[in-house]
Parts: sequence; structure tokens; C-alpha cells
Amino acid sequence: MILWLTLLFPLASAILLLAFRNARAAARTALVAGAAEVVLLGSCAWKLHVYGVLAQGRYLRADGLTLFFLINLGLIFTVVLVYSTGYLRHVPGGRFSSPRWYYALLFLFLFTLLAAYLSSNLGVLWIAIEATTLASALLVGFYNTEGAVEAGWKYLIMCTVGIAFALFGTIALYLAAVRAGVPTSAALDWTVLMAASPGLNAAGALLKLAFVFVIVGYGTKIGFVPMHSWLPDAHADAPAPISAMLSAVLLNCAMYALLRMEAITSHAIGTGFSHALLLAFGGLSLIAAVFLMIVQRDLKRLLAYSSIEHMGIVALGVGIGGPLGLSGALLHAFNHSLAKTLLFFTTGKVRDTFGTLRIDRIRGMASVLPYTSAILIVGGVALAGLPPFGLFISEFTILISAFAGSHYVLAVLMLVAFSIGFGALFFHLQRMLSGEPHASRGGIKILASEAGAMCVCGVCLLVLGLYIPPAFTSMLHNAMAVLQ
Amino acid sequence: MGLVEFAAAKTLASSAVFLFITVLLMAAAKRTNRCIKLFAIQCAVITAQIAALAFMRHSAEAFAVAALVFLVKVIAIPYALLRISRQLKVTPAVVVSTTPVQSVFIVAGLMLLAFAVVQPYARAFALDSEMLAAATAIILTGGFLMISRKKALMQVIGLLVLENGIFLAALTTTFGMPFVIEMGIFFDLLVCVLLLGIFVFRIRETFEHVDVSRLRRLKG
Amino acid sequence: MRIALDLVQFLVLIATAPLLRGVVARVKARIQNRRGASVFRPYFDLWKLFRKEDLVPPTASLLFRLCPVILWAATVAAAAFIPVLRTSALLGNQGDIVLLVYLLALGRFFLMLGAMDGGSSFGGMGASREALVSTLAEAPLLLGLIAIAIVSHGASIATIVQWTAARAPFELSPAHAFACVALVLVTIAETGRIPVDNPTTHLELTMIHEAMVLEYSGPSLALIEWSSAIKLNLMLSLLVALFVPWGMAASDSIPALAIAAGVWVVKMAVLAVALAALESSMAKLRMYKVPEYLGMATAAAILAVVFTAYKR
Amino acid sequence: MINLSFNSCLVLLLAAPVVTLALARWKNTRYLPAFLLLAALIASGGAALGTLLGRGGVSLDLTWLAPYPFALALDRLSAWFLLLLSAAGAPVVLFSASYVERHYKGARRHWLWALLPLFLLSMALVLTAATAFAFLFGWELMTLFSAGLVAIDGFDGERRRSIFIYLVMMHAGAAAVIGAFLGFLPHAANLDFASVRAGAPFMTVGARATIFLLAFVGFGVKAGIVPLHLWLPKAHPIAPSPVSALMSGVMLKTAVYGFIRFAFDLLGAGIPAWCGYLVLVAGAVSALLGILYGLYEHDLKRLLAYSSVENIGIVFMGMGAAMIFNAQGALGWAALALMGALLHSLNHALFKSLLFLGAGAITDATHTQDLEKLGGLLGNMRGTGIAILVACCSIIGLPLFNGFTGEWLAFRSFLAGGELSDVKAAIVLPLAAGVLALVGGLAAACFAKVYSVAFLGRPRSAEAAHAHDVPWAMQAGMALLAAACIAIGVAPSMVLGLAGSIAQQLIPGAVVPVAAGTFFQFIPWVAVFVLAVVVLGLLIPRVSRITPTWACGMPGLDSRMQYTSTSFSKPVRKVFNRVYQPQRTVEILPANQPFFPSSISYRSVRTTTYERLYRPAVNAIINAARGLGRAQTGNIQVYLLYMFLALIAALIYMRFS
Repeated sequence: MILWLTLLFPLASAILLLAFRNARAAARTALVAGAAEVVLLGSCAWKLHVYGVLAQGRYLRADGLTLFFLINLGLIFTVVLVYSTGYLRHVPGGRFSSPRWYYALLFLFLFTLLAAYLSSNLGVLWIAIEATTLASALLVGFYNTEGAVEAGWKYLIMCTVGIAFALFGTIALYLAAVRAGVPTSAALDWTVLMAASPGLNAAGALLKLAFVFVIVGYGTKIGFVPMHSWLPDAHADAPAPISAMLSAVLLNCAMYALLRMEAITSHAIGTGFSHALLLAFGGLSLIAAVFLMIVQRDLKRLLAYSSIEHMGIVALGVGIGGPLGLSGALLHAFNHSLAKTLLFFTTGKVRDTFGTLRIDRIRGMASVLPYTSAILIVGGVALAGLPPFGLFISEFTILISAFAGSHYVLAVLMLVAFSIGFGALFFHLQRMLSGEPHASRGGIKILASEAGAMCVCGVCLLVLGLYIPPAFTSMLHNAMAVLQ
Repeated sequence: MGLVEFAAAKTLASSAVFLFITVLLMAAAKRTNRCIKLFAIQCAVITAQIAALAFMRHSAEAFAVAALVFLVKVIAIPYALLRISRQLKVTPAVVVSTTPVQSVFIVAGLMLLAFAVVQPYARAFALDSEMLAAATAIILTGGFLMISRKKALMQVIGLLVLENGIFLAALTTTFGMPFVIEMGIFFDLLVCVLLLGIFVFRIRETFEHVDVSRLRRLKG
Repeated sequence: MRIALDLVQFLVLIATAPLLRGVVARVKARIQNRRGASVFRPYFDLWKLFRKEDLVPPTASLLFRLCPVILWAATVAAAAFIPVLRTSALLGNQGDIVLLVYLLALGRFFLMLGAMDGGSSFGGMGASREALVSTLAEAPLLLGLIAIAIVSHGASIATIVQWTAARAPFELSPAHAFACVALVLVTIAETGRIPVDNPTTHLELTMIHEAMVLEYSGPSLALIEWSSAIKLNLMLSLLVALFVPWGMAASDSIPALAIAAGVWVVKMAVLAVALAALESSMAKLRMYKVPEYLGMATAAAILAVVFTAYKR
Repeated sequence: MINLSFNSCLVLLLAAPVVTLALARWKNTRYLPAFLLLAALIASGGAALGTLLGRGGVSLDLTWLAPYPFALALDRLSAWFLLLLSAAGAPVVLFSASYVERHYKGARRHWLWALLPLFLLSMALVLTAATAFAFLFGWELMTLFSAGLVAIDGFDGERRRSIFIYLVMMHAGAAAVIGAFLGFLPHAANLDFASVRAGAPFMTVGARATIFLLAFVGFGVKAGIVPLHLWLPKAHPIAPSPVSALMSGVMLKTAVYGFIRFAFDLLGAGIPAWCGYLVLVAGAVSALLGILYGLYEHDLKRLLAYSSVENIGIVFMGMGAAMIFNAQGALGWAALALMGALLHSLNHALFKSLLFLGAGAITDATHTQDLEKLGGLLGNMRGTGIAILVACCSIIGLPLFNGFTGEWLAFRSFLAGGELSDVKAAIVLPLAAGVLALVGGLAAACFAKVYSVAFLGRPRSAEAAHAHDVPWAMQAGMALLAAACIAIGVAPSMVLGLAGSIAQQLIPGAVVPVAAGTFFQFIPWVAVFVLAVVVLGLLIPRVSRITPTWACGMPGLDSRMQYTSTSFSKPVRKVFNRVYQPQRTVEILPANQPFFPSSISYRSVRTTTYERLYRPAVNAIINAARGLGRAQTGNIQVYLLYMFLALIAALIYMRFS
């Protein structure tokens, strides 16, 4: 019951929110609805914590892995919602571009994400992931500017094509399952498939085909190079909180789907094939992204490429495998979402102050926006994988797993890429921070809601870098246990 | 053997050929509207095929699916697309990167490729290789249309064709997915087309053209 | 008793330093067909300077007066390392070659500071040139000494001398030959003799050592002059001790010491004559030829080290 | 007791920034951070000394706190470097108490006082880490906090570029260090030092050599080994002087520590012999080039930075010699060479901190650190002048000052190398002594220049003429360091014993040759002797009179006729022209009167820069980035093509897997 409630509440809220034409009323309602949803998510998480697995009907199911990603989703959604109330002070009106549409679509987006996480069926999972694209496309094009429209179009087309591939992969898996004797009604049920996976070995060729299509398909959504091209466009031209949602939640959600598929594939035909593909795509993403970060001219595009880089790292962690690699990957996905949210929040302030996100037009940020600059530096340091922030721990874990697994070439590649990525990130950050501001603009005051949202991210990052609470560790272990 | 059964068997046997023809014609088509109509025909063929299969296997669910396909793909989507195309008030030409002759040859090549690719699978899983090849060819052609056609609407059509191919593949290999999932997929497709329509209009409003190859502000 | 003997030979080395200068000057004069001043003339000069007043430039700091004293002290301390009559020395039993070289460097460093403190351009000129010469001389000096030290299995000067003295005169290795060449060349450079520097020049533009002491007068100048005399004496004595130690007193008996003293005087006289002859027959090198000259010394020193490895 | 003082040091260092920022509003707490830091450093110094004297060590397991094994331990090696940190850090903090007060206001002051303890803490963490995780944690933080401190004086133009280069090079170096640590992984599951140590013997020689090379490069970047030193002369001069002092004096030593930890402790004795030669030659090259570049400079702090390159080179020469001896089985001499490296590290920390503090004092008094604008400071800044004189004597390695002790150990071991049976070693090691002698000579020229141009002669600018000495706290900081320099220089036996115990711990079975002990006990006698002679010299009766300086009989000698820093180094520069390849510009005004000009300006710029070495790699990266950027054409059709190609590539892989 709680699962249904958690899932459907955002949908209901979305519909409800459309009724509010007044921006402030919409914001308040959204906050209330968000709070209620957080409570629901919390109770859901608590039940999961107690029972381990929750299942509802044929299509809803939540386990340890779900819990891990649900916590991530809940956290990011909360800060994004809080940040949005301040951020949306002056949005242009327009069709689908008013606060009520914003909140409604945000809750719709949440609904689709929840559907993806809570579905027990890989077909439903596919539908939900496709729905996330649809729900977020209008948010990406929210500003209705040239860039936003172009980005929205590319986002929609590319992700739909990618998702179509994933559908083909899902169908192939279904075929393999049916051939292996799984009843058709349950042939896409993840638990059933996991249980039956040893028997799927006979249809190995089909499983491989399925995984190839799924990794290319969901990989498009995750932002693997070379299917990543929509990602920088969409991130750059979406409103800042939506960029945060895309980068921190949507990518993780697609990664979650891939993880589920990967678990079945590797259980059935061994880890070799799927891990090789993950390593290839992850390595390619990591390398290409750090190089592309060097030539970026737009702050948000820079951050978007950094997301590709980090998703590459996550993929590498999964691909290296083993408890260490997997835990590192999950931890990294979590940490990355926090750091990226923090940084995207700062871009909102930067755009408000300088009127642009072009790096070469932003000068003297440290003097104009001291606090935002400090947060930007903290976020940059965190993103670069330096202590005392969480990404250091997760990158270190993945590196350890690489060395321990004797993936020396990969490890060297990662170390080199980290250095280049660090250089690229800080090359741009330092240029923005220093110098004389072009126009004498006054810094814009940070609202309490914005400061609070950013603080939560920062503190979480710091805590995960210094001291991982035992509860979090056990959650991580439960998540891993699901996949192994 | 009754007439209906005979018709169903014939449909199943010959639909692949029809599909190949629609694909080739799409590649050669010079106008958007013709493409939309060809798409509708393609979907109609698929509908017939589902219906035939449903009849052969006596599956009520499959009939429902056939009806759904007919409603959504043969009627609703082409109608919407035609409407959009009319309302956009832009030149009807498809604006291609390749000449029609080249397109036809490329699509023919893709078909050959499709046959080559599916052959081992078809043999291994005892499937109808012709249908599977048709599905693959449609997927590939859909991709090709998306890559080579510059108009936004044509990309939508390419996407739909591609999706058709996947649907067909699912149909021939597994006799369709569970009904709920099938429904979800259709729903997604519909919303997707709706959204794409919105964006096509937005592109027209913002850029005063619908040439996606000129949407190159965001790069690097 | 031993300490007393070492003290005596140390005092001898310090006391005879001006005499050596006088002898060299006298021989040089004779070679140049002049009569020359008395060989004791340097003593009179020192005595005169010690009684004169000390002229201090207005800009000079407290270091200006301290520097000559430190130079003197360092040089005197270095002199205590050199075996003259016996195969040991006051500080030479434990004091090794590195300390010796660096004590000389200590004195030189403060001399440079003193020169710069005058505030004129000549002091700077002398100091910067001295910096070049001493920089380039340090490596061959130390390498030459190290080569000998390696051959004789010890770093302290007394050990080296004792080892060499225990050999027959022609038993020495090629390392010794090369080291000897290197050290002779370096000695000439370090003590500021022709062809590196001309101690008797009166042209400021060619001076090295003399330019540095241009501002000094009275007791300060006396200490500096004495120091440079001691340095010449100790370097020549060092050459003697390292390469021709034979004749040094093996026991502490009076006759042995007397013989040793006689032999030492003869050796030093020969060196003084050779130095004078050399100075009379050569022209001073141009400033920027000095690095080449010291380069030769360095090459010889490196060869000496290489031979220690190959010939044992 | 040792545990208590060590823990209290950590707690104080952690508390200091919090207290600073919390009490930022109250004016009368402005000296509180300095007090806290002093207390912390004294506590850590006590803990280090206690450990070195064998009163037990510290071992603090914080694994419950961190996701990976995180333990701190204080063995003798760590304690030595922690002692170094305290000994150099405490005077620097004392100096800062007044310096920061005079130069920084408001937020920047608070940030400085907040970052300084964190910087010290991160260094302490590096030095006492007993697990790879703790080490790397501290290592990365050290870079961050130091970069923050460097940036406190401003973040514009060239400074920004310098800080960026610093950060990037540090990050790349850290990547190498991480690689070096994790390279142990298959044989040391836990990555704490004990298990690494135990696992190392089971590794292949190739693996160990690779780890060694990674460590060498990683620590070489931090230490500033040529040509990895690029960042050093950029970052050190632009930091606030106390921070420069800590960076040059202490932070570089953390790299030395790390290298010793790897080469002598973790990797054990099984490193191939060529590694030693590599280290020795790299050290020699660094020492020589470092001091040559230093000689060229007339910006005081940049000169000091290059001199750090030189001294680190000497330290690496000592370590290289130790490794060669170790490979030859001459354990005693290996220990001696290692002791030389350790002692020189300590000494360099003391005198280089002092020199940087002196540079700070000079900047404080004259608002410039350009040597060409100084002169005659000894008259007005007696305390600073004397302290810096001591530092100059020490850095040159003059006997009776501390610099001599470390260099002597190096010389002595090089000399002993001549007696090795291996011909290669027997030639290379003594020749290294030659290099060291040349370096010593150049250093003497360099610091004679520094001292005489800054403190002696006539002032070259009005600021220099009207300089006043700095407040007592700054002078006291410098005096403490100067006293330490002299104390170690005159009575080195006490520290020699401590260094010897470390060397014996690191090189099991080594018997330190008695030569060192007897020689160091002999040095006080030399000191007494020299001092006695000096006193004798001072007792000579003399009558002084002040007269104008000799100016060839012409009136009007002024400060512009003095030798400048540039002219002083001219002879040496001319000889080493090849190293500098200078680009000279002479400007004579007015141009039509070449023999009676009204002004001549002369500039000489060194054109040998190491950025050229990095240029191809950087260009390759940028070109690759541009190429990839061009592939992002913006055309969605191309993007779709990429997707299909990726799918096809994956399918092909599937076909052949």
C-alpha cells in the first residue's frame, strides 16, 4: 500500500498543482506536497529497512538497491524543490513555462522516476524510463529560448531513439526468458529472471544481444560517450534546478536500470561480456569527457561533461566488479549527485548575477559573489575527487578495486583522466573567480532557501567524505547484496 | 481451410514483402505527406499481421493490440502528423542529405545487411527469418531516415518507423509482450509524438524553419 | 707533549707565512733582474699596518670590521690542519679535507661580504670575480683531495699523510699524479697568484683579491694580508704533505724534528722558487679564460677519481 | 605522555580554525590562534622528541571514523619529520603572530588563521600516517590548504596562473603517489604500512621498480626535482612569507619523508640498483640547476625558491647514495648517507624558513622583495640582518653552521663510495662529491650576493634607506631559528644520534661508521678554536676613523655605482651561459649619443624554461580536446549517426567475443 501511495501521490500532486495559477500559491502547495512525499518516502524507506523487501501486486517491488536510490532521489528532490521556490522568483510566463507547469512537471518527473525505481518488471521499468524523458523534456525546454528549444528537441529525439534500442534489448531478454521456459506473464519480472538466470545460459547469444542493445539504449540516457550528445545541451539550457535533477537523479535512474539488466546478464552468462562493455563505455566516457571539459565555454556545459565523466567512473566501478568496485560505483553515483546538485545550484546564482554562463564573460566572481564562489570552490574540490569530500572515498574505492583486480591499464587511465579532469575543471573555475568583473553588477543575495539547499548538499558530501554512518554502510551493503 | 484462415496465412506470408516495399518507397519519397501516408500503410500492414496472428492463435489480447495499433498508428498518429504538417505552413519537400536514388540504394543495402545479421539468430531460434529481417530493415531504415532527413517532422517519422521495426521484431519473435506493457509502450509512444509535435511548433516559432540540421547553436 | 709539538708546528706555519711571501717576491725580483726588497719586508709591512688607524667608509656596517677577523680566524684554523714537521697536526688528526676546504670557504665568504660592505664598485667587482673563481675552484680542490683520500683509505689529513709517508717515493698511483696536477692548479687560483690573479697589480680593473680589500686599511688590512700569506703557506705545505711527505719526523725526537724542519724548508724553498719562476714567465689570464684554466684542473681531478676506481 | 601530547596537538590544530572563525568578531582574541598553534606545535615537538629518544611511540587508530583503515603512528622516521615540522613551524607561527596582524585585515586574516592550522594538520597527518588512506587523505588536503594560503594574497593574472599550475602539478603528482600505494594492493590487502611492508618482498622486481618510479615521480613533483619543479618557483614566491617558509621549509620535506618511506621502508631492500643512480643523478641535476637558476634571480623569494630546488637536490643525492650503498651491501655507509639526507632536511627546514621569514621582514620594512632596490639594511635592521647572516652561512654549508653537518655526511659517504668494489659506484659517488662541491661554491656566490646586496653597502632606494626593524615577535621567530642553526652547527652530535637511530631502523643491520661520531664530537673543538682566534683578532687594538669611500679621487659616489645583484652574478652567469641562454636587451638613451648617454637600461631574461618540456604534452591534450570538440558538431543527425555507430561497434564486439 505504501508503495502505491508513494508512487501515485506525486502524480496526484502534479495534477493538483496545475490548478494553481498564482505562482506563490503553487510554490507553497509544491512545498507541502513535497514534504508529504518526503514523509511517504521516509516511511517507505523505514519499512524497507525493517522488512528488506516490499512488494505490491505484480508490478511494484522495492528492495535494498531501490532503497539506496530512493534515498538519493528523496534527498536531491527535496533540495531541488526547496531551491526552486527561490529560483523561480522571476520566470517568464508562457505555455508550459509558468511556475505551476514547472511544479506540476517536476512532480510528474518525480512520479516517473519513482515508477522506474519501484517497478519490479523490466518492461514497466522501460516504460517509466521513457516517461522520465517525456516528463522532463518540457522542463528542459522551459525557458523557451532558442537554446532551450534546440536542447529539448535533441534531448527528446536522442533519448527516444536510445530508449527504443533499450526496448529492443528488453524484448530480446523477454524472448530469451520465454525460450528458457519462464512463463510469459513473469518473463520480465526481475526477481523471477534473477532466479531463473542460471537457466538462461542456454540463450546466451540472445542475452548478449539484449545487453548490447540495453547498454546502448540506457547508456544514451546515462550519457555514455558516444551517445552522450544530448546531455550537455539539455543540462546547459534547462533551469538550474532541473539541470541538477537531470544530472543527479535522471542519470542515476538510468544507471539503476542498467544495473538491473547487468545483474541478470552477468548471472546468466558470467561477468566477462557485460563487464567488458561497461569498461569500454565507461572508459570512453571518462576520457572523452575530461578532454571535452577543456574546450567548454559554458559553465553548465562544463558541469554536464563532468557528469559524463563521473558516470563513466561509475560504469568503470561496475565493470571492474567485485564488492569493492560495485560499492565504489554506488557510492560514487550517490556522491556525484550531491556534488553536481551543489554546483548546478551555484550556476543559478551566477546566471542571475552575470546574466550569462559563458565562462569568458564571467570575471571577478570571487569579489562579486563571495559566498557563491566559496560554494563553487567547495563543489569543484568535491567534484575533483579531493578529500575531505565523499567523491574522494568513492574514487579511491574504485581505484582500489582496479588495482586489486590487476586492471593496471585501466587504473593508469583513470589516474591520468582524473588529473586532466581536475585541470580542466579548475582551469575554468579559476578564470571565472579571478579578475575584474566586466560590469559593475552587485552580487545577488542568497536566499535562505537556496543557502539551505546548498548547505545540505555540502554537509552530506563532507559527512560522506569523513565518516560514513553505519546505517549508510549497511544500506550500501544491502543494495550490493541485491545485485550479487 | 476457411477463407479467413487462408487470408490470414497469406497475410502472414506476404506482409514482409509489403513492408519492404513501404520502406523503399519511404526512402524514395520526396514529400513529407507521402512519407506520413506510407507510414500509415506500413502500420496498416502490421495491424493486418497482428490480426492474422491473433486469429491463428485465437488470442483475444492480440486482437486488442491490433485494434490499438490500428487506432494509434494508422489513424491517430498519421492524422496528427498530417495536421501538424499542414499547420506548419512550410515547404512540403523532405529536404534530404542524400538524393532519392542514393537513399534507395542505401536502404536496399540496409535490407541486405538485415538479412545477413538475422540469419544466424533466425536459424538458432527457429524464427521466420524473412519477418525478422523485415523488422531489422525497418529499424535500420528508421535510423537512416533520422540521420539523412533534415526536417523535424521527418525525424519524427524516422523515429516512428524505427519504433515500428522494434515492435515488429517483438511481434515476430515473442508474439507480443504482456498486455500491460504493450499498453504502456503505446501510451509512451503517443505522448512522445505529442511532445515532439509541441517541439516542432516551438522550433518553427523560435527559428522560423524546421530544419534540424540548422539547429547547431549548441555544440562543442 | 704531542699537543705542544703540534702547536709549535702550527705556530711555525703561521709565523713563516709572511716570510714565504717575501721569499717569493725576492726570487721574482731576482728573476726579473731587480734587487728586490728584503725577504722580511712583509713582516715590516704588517707591523706598520697594525699600528695605523682603521679607516671605515661611512656606509659600512658592523660587519665591515668583523669580516677580516673572521677571515683571519678561519685561515688560522685551517692552518692548524696541516702537518708540517710531524705526520699529524693540531686539528688535522680528526679534521678532514671537507672541513679544511669549507673553513677556507668560510673565510672567503666573509671577505666577500666585507668587500661589498664598502659601498664602492671596486669591492663588488672583486667580490663577484672572487665568487666565480672560488666557485669553480672548489670542485677540483675537493675532488683532488678526495681522490687521494680514497687511495689512502682515510678522510682526515693526518691519515692521508701517514699513509703516503709509509710508501716508497715512487709507489704512488696515477691518481696521485692527476690529483697533484689538479691541486697545483687550484692552489695557484685559490691563493690569487698569476695567471689567475696578480697580487701586485695596481690596476683596479684587473684586480680580484686586491679589489676586494681596496677599502681596508690599518689592522684590518694587516689581518687580511696576513691571512692571504698564511693561505699560501698552508696550501703549499699541504701540497708538500700530500705528495712529498717523506722526511717528516717519524718519531718525536729532537733530531728527527730538526731534520724534518730542514727538509720542509728545502721543499718550501723549491716551491717558492718554482712559483716565482712561473709568475715571472707567464702573463695573467683574461678573466673569462680562468674558467677554462679551472676546467683543466677539474678534468685532472676527475681523472684522478676515475683512476682510483680502476687502479687499486 | 607522548600519546597525550600528540593527541592534544591534533585536537588543538583542529580546534584552532573553529575558534578563530568563531571568535572572529572579538578584537582582543587576535593573538589566540597563534597561541593555540604554538601550543600545538610544542606538543607535537614534544611527542616527536619523546619518540626519537626511545620513550615509546604513538599509535592512534581512527579506523572507526573513516571508511578505510585510518591510523596514525609515530615511529622514529615520522618523529624526525614531525620534529622538523615543530621546529620550523613554531618560530614561523611566532613570526606570523605579528606579521599577519600587520599585513592582513578582516576576512583575509581570519581565513589565514583558519587555514594555517589546517595546513599544519594536514602535514602532520602525512608525516604520521600509518595507512595509505590516511597518507593520501593528508597529502591531498595539504595541497588544497596550501593552495588556499597561497591564494590569500590575491588571485589575479600571473598569480592565478601560478596557483593553477601548482594545483594541476600537485594533482598529477598525487595521482602518481596514489598509483604507487595502490600498486602494492595484490600483496597487501589492507594498505596499512605494516601489511605493505610485509607484502613487498613477495612482489616481482618489475613491480617494485614500477612502484618506485611512481613514488619517485609523485614525490619528485612535490619536492621540486628538476624538471618537475616547474610549480615551485611560481607558487612559493607569491605566498605570504610565513606560508612560503612553511611550504619551502616543511612541505617539501613531506615529499622527502614520503620518498624515504617508500624507498627504504615499504619497498624494503629489493629495489634494483639503477634506481639509486637515478635518484642520485636527478638530485645532482636539481642541485646544480636549482642554484644556477637561483643565482640568476634578483627577486628574493623566487631566488629562495630555486635554492629550495637545490637543497632538495642535495637531499636526494644523499638518498640516492644511500640506495646505491644499500644495493652494494655497504649498509653502514648507506646509513650514513641517509643520515646526511635526514639531517640536511632538518637543516634546510630551519634555515630556509628563516630565510623566507627574513624575506617577509624585508618586505615588511621596505615593501619590496626586489634585491635591486635594497641595500644597507643591516644598519637599520640589525636583528633581522644578523639572523639572515646566520641563515646564509648555514645554507652555504659553512662549518660551525648547521648546513655543514648534513653536507659533510653526504661528502663523507660519497668519499667512502670510492672504496666500493663496484667500479661504477666507485666512480659515480666521488664525482657526486665534485658536483656537491660545485653546488656549494655556487651557493656561496648566490648567498654572498643575497646578503651583501640586501644588507650591506648603500641603500638602493628610499624605502631601503628608511627601513625600520620589525616588531619583536617577528625578530624572536627569526632569532629562534638562527639559534637552532648555530646550535646544530656547533654541536651536531646530539642530532646525529637521533638520525643514526632512524637510519638503523630503516636499514636493518647497519652499523653507523664511527667516523661520523668522532668527527661530530670534534666540531665543537673547532668552534672553540675559531672563536678563540676571533676573540684574539677582536682584541687587537685599533683606532677607527670614518672616511669617504675611495672613488678614484672623484666626488659623488652614490648607490647607483654599487655592484647590483645582476652585476654581481654576471661572471658566473657568463660562464654558465649555456644553462641560461639569456636574452639581453640594452637600451641606451638618447640613442644618438652612445658614448654620453643619459640613461642605459639593461635587462637579461633567462630563456631556458621548463614549460617547453611540458608544452608538447599540453598541446597534445588541447589538440585532442579541440578535435573532440569539433566532433560535437551540434548537428543532431551526426549525433544519431554516432549512436548507430556505437551500436554497430558493440554488435561487432558481441559477434567476436
